[in-house]
Amino acid sequence: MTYLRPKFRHPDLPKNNLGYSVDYYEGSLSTLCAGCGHDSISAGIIQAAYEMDIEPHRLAKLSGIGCSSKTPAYFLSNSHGFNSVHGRMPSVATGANMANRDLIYLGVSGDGDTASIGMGQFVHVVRRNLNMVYIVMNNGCYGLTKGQDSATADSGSKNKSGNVNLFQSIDLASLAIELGATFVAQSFSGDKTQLVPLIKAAMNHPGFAFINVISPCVTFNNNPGSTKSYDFVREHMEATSTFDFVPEMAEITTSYSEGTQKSVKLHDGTFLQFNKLAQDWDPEDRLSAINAVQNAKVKNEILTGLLYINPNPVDLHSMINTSLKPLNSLTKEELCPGSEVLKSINKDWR
Amino acid sequence: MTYLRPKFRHPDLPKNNLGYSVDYYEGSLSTLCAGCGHDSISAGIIQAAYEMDIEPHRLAKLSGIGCSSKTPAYFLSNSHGFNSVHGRMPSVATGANMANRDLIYLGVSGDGDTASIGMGQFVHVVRRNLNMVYIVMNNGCYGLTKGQDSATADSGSKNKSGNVNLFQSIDLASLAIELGATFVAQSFSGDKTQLVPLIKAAMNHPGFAFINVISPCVTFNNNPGSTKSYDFVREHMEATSTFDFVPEMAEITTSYSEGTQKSVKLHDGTFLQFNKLAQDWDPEDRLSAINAVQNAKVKNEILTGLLYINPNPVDLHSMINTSLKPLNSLTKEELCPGSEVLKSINKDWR
Amino acid sequence: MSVNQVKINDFVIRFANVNGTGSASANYLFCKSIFRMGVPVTPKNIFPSNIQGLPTWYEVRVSEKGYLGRREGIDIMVSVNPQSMLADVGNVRTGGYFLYDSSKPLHSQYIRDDIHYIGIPLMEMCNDAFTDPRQRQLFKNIIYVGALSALLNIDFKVFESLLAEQFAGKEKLIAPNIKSLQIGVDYIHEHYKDPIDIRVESRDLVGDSIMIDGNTACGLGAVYGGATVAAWYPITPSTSVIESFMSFSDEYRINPETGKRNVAIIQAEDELAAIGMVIGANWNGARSFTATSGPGLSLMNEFLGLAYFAEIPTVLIDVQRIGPSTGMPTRTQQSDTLEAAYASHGDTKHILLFPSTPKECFEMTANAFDLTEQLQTPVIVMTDLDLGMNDHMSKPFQWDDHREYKRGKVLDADALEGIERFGRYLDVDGDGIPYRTYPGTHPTKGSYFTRGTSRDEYAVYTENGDDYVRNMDRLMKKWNTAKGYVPAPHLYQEENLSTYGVLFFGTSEYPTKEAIDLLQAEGVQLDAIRIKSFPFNETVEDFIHSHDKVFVVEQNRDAQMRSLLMIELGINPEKLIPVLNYDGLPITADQIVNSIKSGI
Amino acid sequence: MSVNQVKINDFVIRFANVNGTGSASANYLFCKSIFRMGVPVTPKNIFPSNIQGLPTWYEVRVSEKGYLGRREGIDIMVSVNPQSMLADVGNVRTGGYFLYDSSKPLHSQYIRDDIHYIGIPLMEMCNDAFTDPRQRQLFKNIIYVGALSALLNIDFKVFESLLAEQFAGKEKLIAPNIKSLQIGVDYIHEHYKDPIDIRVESRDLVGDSIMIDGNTACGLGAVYGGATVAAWYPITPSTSVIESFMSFSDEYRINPETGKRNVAIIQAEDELAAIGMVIGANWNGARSFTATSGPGLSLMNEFLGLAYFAEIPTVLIDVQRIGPSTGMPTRTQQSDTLEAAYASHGDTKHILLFPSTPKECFEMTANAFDLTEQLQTPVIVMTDLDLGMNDHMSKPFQWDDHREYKRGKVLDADALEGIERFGRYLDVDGDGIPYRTYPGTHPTKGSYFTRGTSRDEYAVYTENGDDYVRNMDRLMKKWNTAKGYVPAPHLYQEENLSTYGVLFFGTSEYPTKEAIDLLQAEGVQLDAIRIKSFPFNETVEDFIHSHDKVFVVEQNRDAQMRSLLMIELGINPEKLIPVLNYDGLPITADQIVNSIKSGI
Ligand SMILES: Cc1ncc(C[n+]2csc(CCOP(=O)(O)OP(=O)(O)O)c2C)c(N)n1
Ligand SMILES: Cc1ncc(C[n+]2csc(CCOP(=O)(O)OP(=O)(O)O)c2C)c(N)n1
Ligand code: SF4
Ligand code: SF4
Ligand SMILES: [Mg+2]
Ligand SMILES: [Mg+2]
Repeated sequence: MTYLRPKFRHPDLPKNNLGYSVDYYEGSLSTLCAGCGHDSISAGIIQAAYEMDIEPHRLAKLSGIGCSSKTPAYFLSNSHGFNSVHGRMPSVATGANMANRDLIYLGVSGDGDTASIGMGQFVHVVRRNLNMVYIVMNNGCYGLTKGQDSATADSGSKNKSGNVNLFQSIDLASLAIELGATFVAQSFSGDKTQLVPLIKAAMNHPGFAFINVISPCVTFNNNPGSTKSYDFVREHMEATSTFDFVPEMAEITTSYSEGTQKSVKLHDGTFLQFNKLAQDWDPEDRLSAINAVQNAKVKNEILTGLLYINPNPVDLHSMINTSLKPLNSLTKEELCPGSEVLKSINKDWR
Repeated sequence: MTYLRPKFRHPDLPKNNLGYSVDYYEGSLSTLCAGCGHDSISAGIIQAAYEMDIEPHRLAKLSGIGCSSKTPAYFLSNSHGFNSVHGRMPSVATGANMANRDLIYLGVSGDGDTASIGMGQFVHVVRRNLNMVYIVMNNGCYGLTKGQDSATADSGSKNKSGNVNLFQSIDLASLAIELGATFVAQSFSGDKTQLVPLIKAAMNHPGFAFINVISPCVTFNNNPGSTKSYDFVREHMEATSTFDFVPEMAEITTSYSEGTQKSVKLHDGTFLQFNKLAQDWDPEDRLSAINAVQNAKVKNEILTGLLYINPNPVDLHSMINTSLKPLNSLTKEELCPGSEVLKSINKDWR
Repeated sequence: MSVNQVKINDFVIRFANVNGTGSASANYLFCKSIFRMGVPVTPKNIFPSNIQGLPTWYEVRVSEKGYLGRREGIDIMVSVNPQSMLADVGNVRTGGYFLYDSSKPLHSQYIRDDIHYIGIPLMEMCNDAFTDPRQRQLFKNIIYVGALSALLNIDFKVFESLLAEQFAGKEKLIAPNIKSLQIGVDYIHEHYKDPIDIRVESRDLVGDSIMIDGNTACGLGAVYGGATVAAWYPITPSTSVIESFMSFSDEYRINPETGKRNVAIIQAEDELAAIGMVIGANWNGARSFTATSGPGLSLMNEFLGLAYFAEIPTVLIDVQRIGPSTGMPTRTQQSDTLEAAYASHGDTKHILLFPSTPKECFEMTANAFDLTEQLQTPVIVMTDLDLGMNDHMSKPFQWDDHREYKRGKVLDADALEGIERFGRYLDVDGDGIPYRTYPGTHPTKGSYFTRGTSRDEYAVYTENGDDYVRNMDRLMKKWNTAKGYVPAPHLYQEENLSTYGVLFFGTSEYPTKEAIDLLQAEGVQLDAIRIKSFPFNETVEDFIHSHDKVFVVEQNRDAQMRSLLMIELGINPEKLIPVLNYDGLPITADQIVNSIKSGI
Repeated sequence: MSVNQVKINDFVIRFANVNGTGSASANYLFCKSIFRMGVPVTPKNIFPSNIQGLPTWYEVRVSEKGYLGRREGIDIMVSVNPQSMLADVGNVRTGGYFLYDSSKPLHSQYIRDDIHYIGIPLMEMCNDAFTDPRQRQLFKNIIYVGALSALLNIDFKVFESLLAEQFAGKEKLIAPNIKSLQIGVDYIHEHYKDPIDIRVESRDLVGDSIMIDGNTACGLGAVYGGATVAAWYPITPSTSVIESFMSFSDEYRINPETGKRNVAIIQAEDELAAIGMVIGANWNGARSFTATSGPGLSLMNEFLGLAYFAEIPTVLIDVQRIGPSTGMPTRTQQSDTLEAAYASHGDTKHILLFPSTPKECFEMTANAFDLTEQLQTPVIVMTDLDLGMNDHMSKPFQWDDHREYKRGKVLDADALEGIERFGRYLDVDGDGIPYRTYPGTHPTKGSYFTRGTSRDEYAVYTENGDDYVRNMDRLMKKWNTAKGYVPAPHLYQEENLSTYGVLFFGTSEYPTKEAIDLLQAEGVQLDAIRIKSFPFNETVEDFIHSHDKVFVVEQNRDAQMRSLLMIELGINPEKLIPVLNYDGLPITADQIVNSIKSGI
């Protein structure tokens, strides 16, 4: 029930170079759970677009299916949006980009949407180095279908129903580097100070820019260890064997500076180890980036920030040498060989 | 038109411990092009099964669609085979394995079947560490559909129609390691001395064992640079713009010993650099294996042999703790709770 | 108000809540209490496709006559959601009741002069009674249940026993619930002296019936049917089928000695993988199934064609939701009928089963494994969100312990010994059903190569047109054989009483039966038949041929079942009058009555 | 043999080769030479699903009367494939000719006493003439073409001009071809004095006709239709549609100044991605299409449902092959009809076009882009392997330079300025077709959120049943509007001449027209109609209603077009008599005649 928020403009809000205040970049009211990490990321996108003086209508937002994939409705309401089918956003974005190379393409997906059903398309959009920003709102579970493990769930972690996940967890950032992505970053939904600049950098990158954002699902990551009263409620739900109570949570935020480490406490009392160490690797050197990521993995840390970048990527349009004039703007005169040519073609087939 | 080869047994052929001679492990007559690398790999599989004293009926062979995926018809005719649909062999193999953990599962696929349409299923069968051997007959193209580039085609290489491939090439072995495969090897179709032991090792591995075998497509890798007379034929075909002439080629074989390097000449006059250097990395250490592979990639070499192994993998059955008795052999008594239990269940729902 | 106007055990109550606020369990408590008083009830959960904060409704029909379908007209609205309050007020029938939280005064826009208002300071009382914010939200719901029990005369003891059962082992949870109920009761007794004209009275009308949802029943049916491999990908409204199979497996599929599991349940990466795993497992001799909904069914098309052509058993449970595309994931429809019947390219036909009750969900799921192995072709159980996710009153489930699993034509090692050359696709018995072997059966006999490409009787690849045609014709023969295997339709009369007939299936049964009574009351006699399976057998054919007009009730736009009847039975379309509803809510008796009347 | 028995320009010749041996180009040379002599010909390539070494056949029908369909009975068999020789000998009609390589003596098992044998030492002569083993294999084929030309009296000059054209710029290749032809000619003149009773004579019966395959025509049609984005995944028999689009784009879509391409052709990772890209590109205002065959169509089901429901233009060319599943990838069929018409779960209907000739492949592909943008729904061009991969005689293609692309209802910035609130799904014109906007059009107006979930007229998400129903009913209205847009059927008579009608489509046209003549000769008069599109318009309805019996000719097992006629037009099945062939070879006039006779 995404209804438009009354567009009341605060006259005194600061304006960007286009004369727009930040609320101009907002979308309709979110229908996600209170405190959902995804909403924080939407706010980051709004902030980045505002700071970058982006004309919203020159940006197209695309997504698959999931709570995360709903978010494009909650930012940039002056942009065209496409909430496609589950796991297939990359192909839709590829077609859209081919049709008009002049727009900015922002794809939003979830870990289920990307790492499970969408894995094939994800791998190949990376491979084609499509000029787009691809953000995964990664919560390690299927939020919209009520909390099953996704392929990025940490091995050994417990899900809502108390089952322990035994499978290898897919590290999307590391995978993207392996596949030759030209921009790979990682961050945390609650860390705006880091996230906003990364989104801006990604939008500036003239190739495939991937950001894996850890974004806690406040509703389906409630494992034992949380507050007494909350336990009470969970017991109540277990007993009634209905999952019908979703407490309102506050969004988890954090902020810590370059060169430090931080462990963030989640609603369920568990901790996430983030590492923003002063980069001891060369993000322009693929091998060194791979090593950094692999080493962090061994130490059970999540490396955040810009992991790898190829500053001069060759995007899909350049590879296939398409006209600089957007294909969707070409006229009959430019496209149709006409009747004379057809006559000669007919002749060849006599 | 896979017709059964007359099963004439040479009485004087040596027998294995089961009393079978090697031809007992053969299949029906191949319908692949003369000289196709895939046939060499089939021969390697036959040899390995023979040397390992495998009861053919205790092995199930599965594949997708493609020239490569046809090969299961050409070996082990006493094994059940399943030529499924394009790119979906991993899921069929997973179901089959769940049904009966006592058989050996040998999956055969192509680079198109695995790296394009099958990428999603490949990633996830690796993740689940299904106990199977997964061989990719990798020729960098779609043979059966007449030579289009596949996702493993080297960036910069020319295909049949003379187009240069511009996309990032997917390195399946390196990808498998990234995804946590527990056995990853690489070899060349013509190098039986290396291939057969690798297949045997893979069959012994109690988890997911992946072998990426470079297997030249002798028909669709005919780029300029080949013999004069052959050029003549190609020109002829170009002129008639029908691709209807497939010269009979001899299989490309090579053999070189541990600790050496070898460049193999293909039918089109181009060379492949194989590297069988005395291992300067620890195949039981994931990081060191990743580095070895990445370094080789930079040097444009193809590292062959056993790249990585986890000697004690936990396979899917162990993860989900299924009974040691194959599920397909359980009886009604073991499966059906019966009417008394049902009565009490009904009571709970009153 | 005079007593003779009092409606006893015959009303519709709707709860308007915000999802994620714990209302479902409270509303269920209300519904179950009436059921326990021996009065037939049908709850419908009308919920949004999100997790928290959107409007959600719970509608309970109470029917002395035992009508379990929906009907129009809401007698009591329990409104605790400001978002939807305006619409909710509007939906109360004239003379009905509007129960609301009077902690804050009711805004004038919600005032109608033709309905009764019952204000209860839920929040206020709850905040006084509890300190923890979460409990404050949670027990607000229990308080209005208490209030309703006082208004409607629900026996308080029933609550006590229900709570006692529910919280067995967690007794400390009982007290606050009782306390909350009591708060509601007391408030009504204090402030609403004279009773309202709707009341619940104890009866003995439910017998040994149970209350359960269809998905739980399907999951249990799979356990009893001997399924050992389940592969799935989460999708509303089918997810709980597998969740049910999981939890029953946790109880009944763990070997007490070894502690190991007699089942493998794999969460696949998508629906293509899920059905692929099911086909692989069945090919290898295990009973295997998956459950999905529309979008998943679409993705399974290619694999369903393989299973049809290579003749591999496959059980698929399609819990239908509103299409096309993502549609409305939390609303019901019967609109996958055509897609399921002819799924995949080329000439294909698939066996469909149409359960109407949780009991049939249980039985048809269990039977699906026999059918698919006997016929060596996919069997799709066509249920829907209404049947699958709502609780329904149902006869208790039964199981005959003497029943053996029918594994179909499978050759074991001994049988193979006796055979010269095994032909996987030979029509040995003339019924179109060939014999199969499991991998690993015999060292030298019975191995064959399964493929989606054309092959001869011996599973040898062929591009010969005659071989192909022979095989396709055998598949048609098998299709006709299937008519003798699938469940026959249910006829509601010994012999015809009318020249008009009504045909229906699945969740249209209850409202249609009620519609038949209503029409009869108006002097319109209808013969009735309920289809339980596709392909149709002669009974269906005869029924249609023996009536001038047959009304076909279904819950989709394009009258898809009507299309199947025309295609498969060659029925003249003029005879088949569509009766349709496709707004996402279960079809009502009133809708059926109206369109049948206009169709006569 | 006496001259009056001589058959002139009326015979069927079949070449039995091994694939990968260079026979196709030689056989084509033979076929084209007859075409150049002004005599109607139809070649059919019957090839295996592998690359090298399996049997492949090339059948050419020569017909003075201009019948372009297949007919039974092979007059001349050119047998150069030992693998299939036994069957090939058997397939020659009594009195026919068997031409073989006599380099080795013919084994007795190949000897029939009711046919003529013509032995030519192909290998021997070729080895004498050439040294390079590859040329030896290649030119063997050219030699038998030379021999045939002598036997049948084909004008040698025709070869010379054909080769001159073919090898323009590669003149050095001409000599060896001429030399090989001459070897064949000389051998016949030397060893076969008296002519055979089959002969080719120059005529003027082909006019300005061209010889081309349907897939090439589709590719060219996409270029003329203004397609700029093509996404595809290789699959036989559709691959050459894209290959054709590629090569024409190389010629006509490169900007001479910049050298940049006015087209983007993406080889996708699979069919799901291909159709996804097409939908994304069309959504963004480019004309985009893909081509596939059965298995790909099955995989595209989910996305087709999205395009139908979200109303996004989509062009799909389905080159049908034998199903189900992988079936026979190199054989033809019309068995995707039902799957394509109702692809995807939920209530969906898709526009289908049925070309019968390469000219229609060209036109219908070009028109498909207008239709899909005007109607904002997928348009599927239903061709098949026979039409797509075989050469056909066809009228030359035409293009009206004044023709403008019909882009449908798209609002530009100015138009948006004039609008208060843009409603993406508002039925402004009452035809069910809403207005759309391209991304990037206007800073503050016209943006909307495209989704597969239910939404109201303003593209705002809704779970309201009435909103959903309104939208679905509008889609039905649009469907009816479409009947006025899609190409009307072709009627073969001014007014009815018979109470019997025959209805057909696609590649059944030629054999059916021949069948009509044959039946007329036997005194059976038939009226004829050819369907060009789905949905059907009244003309189709009227034709059926105005006949007692209508024979429906189609190339599948389940009479799928007949099903569509029943479902969409409510036709009484008894009226529609199926005439079916599904063995993978194009249906023949004889088959049609026989089943119509038995149906009367
Ligand atoms: C084809 C298909 N299968 C399944 C679903 C059901 N479904 C909706 S969202 C979702 C998973 C979403 O997980 P994720 O992408 O991680 O998003 P999140 O809700 O966690 O943000 C699934 C399985 C669907 N919509 N379509
Ligand atoms: C769904 C589907 N799409 C496309 C095809 C056509 N097809 C058959 S094989 C093949 C590619 C095979 O390539 P690869 O796996 O590398 O095998 P190879 O022939 O090279 O050994 C394709 C695209 C198909 N059979 N099914
Ligand atoms: S369920 Fe989880 S992911 Fe979905 S909206 Fe709620 S918190 Fe966010
Ligand atoms: S086409 Fe290539 S891959 Fe296929 S059989 Fe021939 S050589 Fe092998
Ligand atoms: Mg998620
Ligand atoms: Mg390949």
